[in-house]
Amino acid sequence: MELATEVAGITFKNPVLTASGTFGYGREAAELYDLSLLGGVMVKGVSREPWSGNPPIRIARAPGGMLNAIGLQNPGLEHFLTVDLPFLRDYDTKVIVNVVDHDEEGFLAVVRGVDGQRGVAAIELNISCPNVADGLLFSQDPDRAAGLVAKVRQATRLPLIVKISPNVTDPVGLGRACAQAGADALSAINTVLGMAIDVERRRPVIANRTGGLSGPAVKPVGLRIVYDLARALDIPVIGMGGIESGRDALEYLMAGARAVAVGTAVFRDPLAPPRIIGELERELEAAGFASVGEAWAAANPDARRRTQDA
Amino acid sequence: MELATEVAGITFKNPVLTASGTFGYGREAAELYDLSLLGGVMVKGVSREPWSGNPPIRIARAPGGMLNAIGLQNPGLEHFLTVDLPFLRDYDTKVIVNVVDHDEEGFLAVVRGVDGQRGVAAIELNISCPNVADGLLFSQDPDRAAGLVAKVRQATRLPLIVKISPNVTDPVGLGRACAQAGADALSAINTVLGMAIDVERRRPVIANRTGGLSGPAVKPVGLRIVYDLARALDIPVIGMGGIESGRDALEYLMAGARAVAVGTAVFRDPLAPPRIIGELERELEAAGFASVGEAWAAANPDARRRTQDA
Amino acid sequence: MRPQDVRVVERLQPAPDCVELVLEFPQDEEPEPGQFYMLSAGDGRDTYLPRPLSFFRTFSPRRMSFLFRVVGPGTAALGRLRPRDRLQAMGPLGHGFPLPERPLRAALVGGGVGVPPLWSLGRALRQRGCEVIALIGARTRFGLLGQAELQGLGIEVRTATDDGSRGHHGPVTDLLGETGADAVVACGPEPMLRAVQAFAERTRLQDTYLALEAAMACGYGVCLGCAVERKSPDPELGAYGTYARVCREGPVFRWDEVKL
Amino acid sequence: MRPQDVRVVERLQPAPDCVELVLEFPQDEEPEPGQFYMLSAGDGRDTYLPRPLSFFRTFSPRRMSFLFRVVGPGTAALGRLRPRDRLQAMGPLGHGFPLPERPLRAALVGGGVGVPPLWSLGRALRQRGCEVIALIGARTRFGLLGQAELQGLGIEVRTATDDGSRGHHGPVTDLLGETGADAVVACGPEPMLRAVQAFAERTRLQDTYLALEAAMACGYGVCLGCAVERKSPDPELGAYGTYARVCREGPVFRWDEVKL
Ligand SMILES: Cc1cc2nc3c(=O)[nH]c(=O)nc-3n(C[C@H](O)[C@H](O)[C@H](O)COP(=O)(O)OP(=O)(O)OC[C@H]3O[C@@H](n4cnc5c(N)ncnc54)[C@H](O)[C@@H]3O)c2cc1C
Ligand SMILES: Cc1cc2nc3c(=O)[nH]c(=O)nc-3n(C[C@H](O)[C@H](O)[C@H](O)COP(=O)(O)OP(=O)(O)OC[C@H]3O[C@@H](n4cnc5c(N)ncnc54)[C@H](O)[C@@H]3O)c2cc1C
Ligand SMILES: Cc1cc2nc3c(=O)[nH]c(=O)nc-3n(C[C@H](O)[C@H](O)[C@H](O)COP(=O)(O)O)c2cc1C
Ligand SMILES: Cc1cc2nc3c(=O)[nH]c(=O)nc-3n(C[C@H](O)[C@H](O)[C@H](O)COP(=O)(O)O)c2cc1C
Ligand code: FES
Ligand code: FES
Repeated sequence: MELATEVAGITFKNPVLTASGTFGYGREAAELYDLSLLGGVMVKGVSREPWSGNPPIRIARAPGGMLNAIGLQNPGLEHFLTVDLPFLRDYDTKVIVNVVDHDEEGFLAVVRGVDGQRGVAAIELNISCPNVADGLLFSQDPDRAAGLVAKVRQATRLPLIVKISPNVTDPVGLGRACAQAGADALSAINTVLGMAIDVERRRPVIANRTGGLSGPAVKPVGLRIVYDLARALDIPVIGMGGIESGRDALEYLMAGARAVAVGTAVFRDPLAPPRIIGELERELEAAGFASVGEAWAAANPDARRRTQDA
Repeated sequence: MELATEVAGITFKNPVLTASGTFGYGREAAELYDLSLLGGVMVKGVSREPWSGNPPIRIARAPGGMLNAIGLQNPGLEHFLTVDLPFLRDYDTKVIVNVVDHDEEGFLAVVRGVDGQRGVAAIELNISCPNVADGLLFSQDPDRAAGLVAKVRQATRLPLIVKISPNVTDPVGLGRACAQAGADALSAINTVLGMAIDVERRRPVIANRTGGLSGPAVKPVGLRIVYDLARALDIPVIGMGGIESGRDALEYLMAGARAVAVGTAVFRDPLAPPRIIGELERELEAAGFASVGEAWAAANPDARRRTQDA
Repeated sequence: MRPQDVRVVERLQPAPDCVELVLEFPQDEEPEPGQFYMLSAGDGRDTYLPRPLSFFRTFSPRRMSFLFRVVGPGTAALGRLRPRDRLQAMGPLGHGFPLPERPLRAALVGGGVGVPPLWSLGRALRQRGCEVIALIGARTRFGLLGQAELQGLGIEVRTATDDGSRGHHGPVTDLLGETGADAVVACGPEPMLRAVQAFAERTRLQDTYLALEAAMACGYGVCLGCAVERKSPDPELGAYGTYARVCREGPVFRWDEVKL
Repeated sequence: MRPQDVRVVERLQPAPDCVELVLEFPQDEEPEPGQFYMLSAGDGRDTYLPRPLSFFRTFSPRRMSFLFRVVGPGTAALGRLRPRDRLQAMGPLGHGFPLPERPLRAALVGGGVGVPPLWSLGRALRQRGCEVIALIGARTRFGLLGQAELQGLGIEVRTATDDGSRGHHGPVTDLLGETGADAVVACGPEPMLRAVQAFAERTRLQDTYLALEAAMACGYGVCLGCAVERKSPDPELGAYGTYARVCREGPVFRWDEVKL
């Protein structure tokens, strides 16, 4: 079974990545298994300066998933470059740096800092975090998003992935604007804005009030957006949202994702990413596919037609 | 326990309604229990002419819920007025007519037809159905929504409820535009756009490709939107999305809903609406509330402050 | 039709991927042949909706069984149930088979797990003095279900398999011609039902009935999820008449009522 | 720390709303007092995430118990488990209590279901020749947990209840002053921990440790959900140092490390 897949010029040994923010910088999972098994690692969002994140409570249960409002607590660019990246460099896997900040200047500073560093395979621009005050700023307006992407495009030669928010009227329009501004790939989806109410304390469970919904509950939303993006746009999509089995991963590939990422599932099963790689191999075979490329967009004829792969 | 609640000048004996499209016109549920138990009934969408709905498959399972793309199959205005409304009139409950059509003319024709009919308590404008080609037309642009609402406002004296889509960047902006154009209340949420992939058939499960996600999976999304609407706007909100217990109903009331509607839960438990009324009474008491009014927005201090009820 | 809390009393496994659950109902049940129940099992990841299943055998007024193939999360959850487990059942639902006024010669055609509704129908027909012959088809001989149970009612059973491992080598509908039946009743996968429909069209055998399946959310008529296209819609209803509800107007339709 | 498949061997109900589950692990486990496990039970409506629970008693290298109060869907699902049921357990996780070099006099303060980590700690302290006294508090006498189990270790137990129905009438922390302890270890609801913190501040009893709780998603450090504010953050870390992870840097903190 050929598991390798290419996204934005990067060849992943298999299409299973870990999603940003549910894997830290890999240190904890490395206590459990060899990170070199993974197709890739999307690290927790990195900002120019260290960020404290939101006050607790940051987590709430939800039907078929969870809500979080971590608020992008992270040690900042310098710590990432001196401590976290060197740790990940030792593994034979593709490291994608999730970049976040409050404004263009911040984004650009992180991108410039990461550019040219050994062991960085690509940048993922997180313009879709619902849990910081200005997190959705760039997502809500395709022009602003495109403006940021264009500037970042000039600041680096690294492959550029833009993470798409599901909390917008027109994710395809947003993706198109990013593609035209120079994005090499898209990732979708970030979390879905939600809330939980604590009846006893008479307030939202989460201190930040709203949080981002993730886990199986959002899988249909992720599949829909990946399908629509793959159908309408020429750049590849990394799919995520509720993947917890090889079957889920296959559904995303068939919807039009070139690779997938596993997020919330690692909380329930820390071994989910390597398990899913094995399951995916069996699911591909059972479904009659000889490679990840064959499964790609198999349920999305418009996408296949457009790329003339079909 | 005082269960009565007022929305847009209508007094509901209790805050539990049935949601549109999961209850038909009441005939089937009436075989199981007395519809007079219900606070209200929101009927299946009614269009000017009869509609066929979408071809099958219309339904797919989803984690913590389901997807549907019924496509608003309905017998049309005349049948509703001559067959369905007379049936519902015999019950002591408030009948809210969910109105849908392709364009302003259609909407207005249904509204005019319903206006002045005995036994109609209010109109709910369904501008948020994701399962018909132009279903989200009016939701995607607050100005268009406001234009429609203003015209409908002139065509009827019935209380006017507008149903809000979760598939937009800014549900509050949409709600505000509708309020300013004359809506008396809002209902939220309609279903969340999603998709399921059928691995064996190599295509989306649903013939219409995408469908609307409903059930517990969307409860956090519904709570978030109801909270935000109640916080920002002066008109009342009827909350829905994933309610299947008295506890869920109470969470919606505390988030800022004046009443709630039960949808998908009736597929799993046809007796859910009357059961939830009983459960809600006990939950209110356990949480220390003496009435639905006291529970209203108890977790949403901004909403209470604004209305000076607090 | 009512929702009720039922108990598993026995679990059989007639084929590797098939389960027969015997359930005990709190009250006497009198479903008609062809009716079905919505069964809920757990609120696991993909089992929020209940699943429609035809009842198979009735053992006493409060005991009946359901026979199903495990094909996905719903049937898997039901298949994991063990004696003494409880679950919700809503029913009986839908319209069953019309029973004949006078004795006749009936052929029952069952494909795969299409056999459950035929057992109770076969019994009712036998009680009315009908001659009944059952044609059972499957991919391989391991998939042939309900043979012994039908024979126990005094019904002659003929079999067909796609791979020829038992009985006729080919579709079970090939056997229809030889039965000389005055009435045909079929339940099974769509291609089989289409073949039966074509047979009725060719032979003009009006008394041909099909028990359909469809993806269902509610099972009792409120969701409009279970649409099947009508062959000759009521013009009074306009476009609304395009589709019938399998759960309410069906699941049993006369061959010329629906487009498959 | 590793995920594993464990089996329920016994289920006890020490109080109406409390359950003690004895679990059998596939391999020898050697958790330190104060460490915890993430337990998953089912994928029902609100139990997608596993729940953190301190281990309570250890019976053999592969058998230990968990004692918890049923407060929501996660603990309810765990409470429904019966002998022979299986579940996932991930652990042992976090940093436990530091054990003293030399024998000393320790007071263990447990509020409500805060008692589990104190049992194994009490045993370890006794094995090291410490004098141990346990102060157990609850709302009413029915909520007093673990008394017999602690006494079984040769530990003197004093009790306090909010309603005065047993022992001291008032918060259990009122009893701290009389113990003359060199070290205090506390686990329980936040107001109780705050009172212990205040006691340590007042008496300058540096060897005061608190076992914290927090809403957790992962339990092993990757989600950053379990934030607790640090009292004196490492200036090197900048704003990133504002919060510590209860699951990784904790759940046990010295009294002066965290803001409650
Ligand atoms: C009136 C009636 C009577 C019936 N009687 C019987 C009976 O007696 N015995 C019996 O064995 N069966 C019977 N069935 C069929 C039975 O209801 C289905 O097999 C069952 O509902 C399947 O549920 P599942 O969760 O196990 O499988 P699902 O996976 O839900 O369904 C199986 C197929 O549906 C598709 N599918 C649906 N939703 C999704 C999704 N979200 N993602 C991916 N694929 C999806 C796929 O093609 C899949 O292979 C009956 C059906 C009806 C309508
Ligand atoms: C390290 C550690 C060790 C622990 N050890 C023990 C132990 O030994 N014994 C023990 O009994 N407990 C222990 N706990 C606490 C235990 O983990 C919680 O009681 C448990 O997680 C609650 O889960 P639940 O689903 O039953 O209740 P939940 O309902 O999830 O949580 C209870 C409370 O959380 C709030 N809440 C969270 N999410 C929501 C939501 N979405 N909607 C509404 N309200 C919400 C509410 O205030 C609710 O009353 C420990 C916790 C930690 C961190
Ligand atoms: C606790 C948590 C933290 C997250 N942090 C980030 C982040 O730092 N950057 C980012 O782009 N996405 C972040 N996400 C979003 C995930 O990467 C992913 O897009 C989303 O959770 C959907 O996938 P899932 O359902 O598999 O978790 C976070 C998600 C969770 C649950
Ligand atoms: C099968 C189905 C049909 C629906 N039809 C309509 C409709 O005709 N008009 C409408 O406004 N909403 C319709 N809805 C949306 C529901 O009224 C409700 O807003 C939504 O399902 C969320 O609530 P729930 O999670 O309780 O189902 C439909 C929902 C379902 C599941
Ligand atoms: S299944 Fe709901 S109408 Fe038939
Ligand atoms: S619970 Fe995830 S980091 Fe602590």
